[in-house]
Amino acid sequence: MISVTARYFALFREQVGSDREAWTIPPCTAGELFARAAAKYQFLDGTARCKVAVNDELSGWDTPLEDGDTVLFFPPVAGG
Amino acid sequence: MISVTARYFALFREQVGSDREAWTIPPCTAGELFARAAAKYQFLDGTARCKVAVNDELSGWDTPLEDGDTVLFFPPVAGG
Amino acid sequence: MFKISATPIDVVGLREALADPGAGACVCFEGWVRNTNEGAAVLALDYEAYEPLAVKEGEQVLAEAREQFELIDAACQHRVGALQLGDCAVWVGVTAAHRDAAFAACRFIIDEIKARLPIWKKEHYADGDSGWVNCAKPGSAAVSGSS
Amino acid sequence: MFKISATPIDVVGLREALADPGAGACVCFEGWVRNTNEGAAVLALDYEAYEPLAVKEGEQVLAEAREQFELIDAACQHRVGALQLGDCAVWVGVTAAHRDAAFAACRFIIDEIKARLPIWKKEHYADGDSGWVNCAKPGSAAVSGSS
Repeated sequence: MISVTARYFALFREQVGSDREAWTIPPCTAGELFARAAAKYQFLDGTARCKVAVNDELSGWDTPLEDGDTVLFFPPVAGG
Repeated sequence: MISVTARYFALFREQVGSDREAWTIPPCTAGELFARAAAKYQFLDGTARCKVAVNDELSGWDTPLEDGDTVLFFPPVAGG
Repeated sequence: MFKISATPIDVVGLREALADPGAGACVCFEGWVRNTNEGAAVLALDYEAYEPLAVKEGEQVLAEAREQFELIDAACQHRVGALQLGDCAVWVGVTAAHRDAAFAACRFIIDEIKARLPIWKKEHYADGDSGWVNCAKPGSAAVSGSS
Repeated sequence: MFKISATPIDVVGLREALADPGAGACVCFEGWVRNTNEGAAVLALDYEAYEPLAVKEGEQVLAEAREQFELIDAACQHRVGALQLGDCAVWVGVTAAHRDAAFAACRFIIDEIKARLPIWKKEHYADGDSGWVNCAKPGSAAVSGSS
């Protein structure tokens, strides 16, 4: 098992009701953790429209998570 | 014969040494008057690069001049 | 230089800072909060950013613009927080010797800023509803678009 | 609105006058006097306009822009007289609901202004020479270009 911190922004934060959450899970990718969170909180936008950063680096959904990582889940952006 | 006033701008004004000139000439087009002025003052830019206005209206070089017209000769422009 | 600002963007000061004797063209873009989006009357907006990555990615966009176009300078600021109608949400300023590069780079920068930076916009509508732009809305099938 | 100005262009005031609750995008272009042209060091410029026709043609360009693009507003001022390095020679400001139209119209306007208005620019060079941009130079085979 690994322990990681998920951080939620904007709509995701509102749906979760918190801006961060500790997960203890079997080793998995960023995308697999996102799928767990999406199921738990009924996120509607999928990985095609969302982005992920691992430890403040924009990353691919297939990035393997390591113990202690912080994973940022970004819903579809709308700057400008 | 017709009497018209030619007005010169920018480089043309400098070459002529005046910003206007009275011409008394046989009936002709704006382009024909320009050719006379160009020959007299050695204008180097031709009608393809210059513009003409007759009585404050941008006009074609083939516009026939009438007695009393004011003809504005514009060297190549460079606004902006 | 890219900056996230929690206070009104100083568009006058930012433009003045672009002055350069070699610059023949200056193109500035501003995104303003407008009173409608996708047909809905908008009263106000909240902008949220994840600043560490927004700044890193914003600087990266400016660096790419300097690489791709013959620029003298390029800068951008993006506002966060509660904005009212007419407020400037984002400012982009570019200088170059010639206007081709200035226009192209300014357009490139705002397009990339909008597409890539972790910044989100929540609209508050006249009918009391609200929604995050570009996000599928919980309890609805609709996806709101952006301009 | 198009204007020929013998005094410095008030770019701050002109931009503020564009404010509109329906505008989501504002694009401004400024042409500045820069220190080189076609490889020659430039010290200063004189701009000359035939104002009656420059204003008429300038208003026509703005009208064409409003017709061709979905704009909220468009304005332009062009400076005349003796200008120093860094001075703003021309300002174009455009507002629209969306940025596509604002960028395209701003570019259209400055291109047409430069090509069509009876305005001339005399450059004063560091070597003491001077010349009218775009005009064949008496006593020389060279034709100077513009940016």
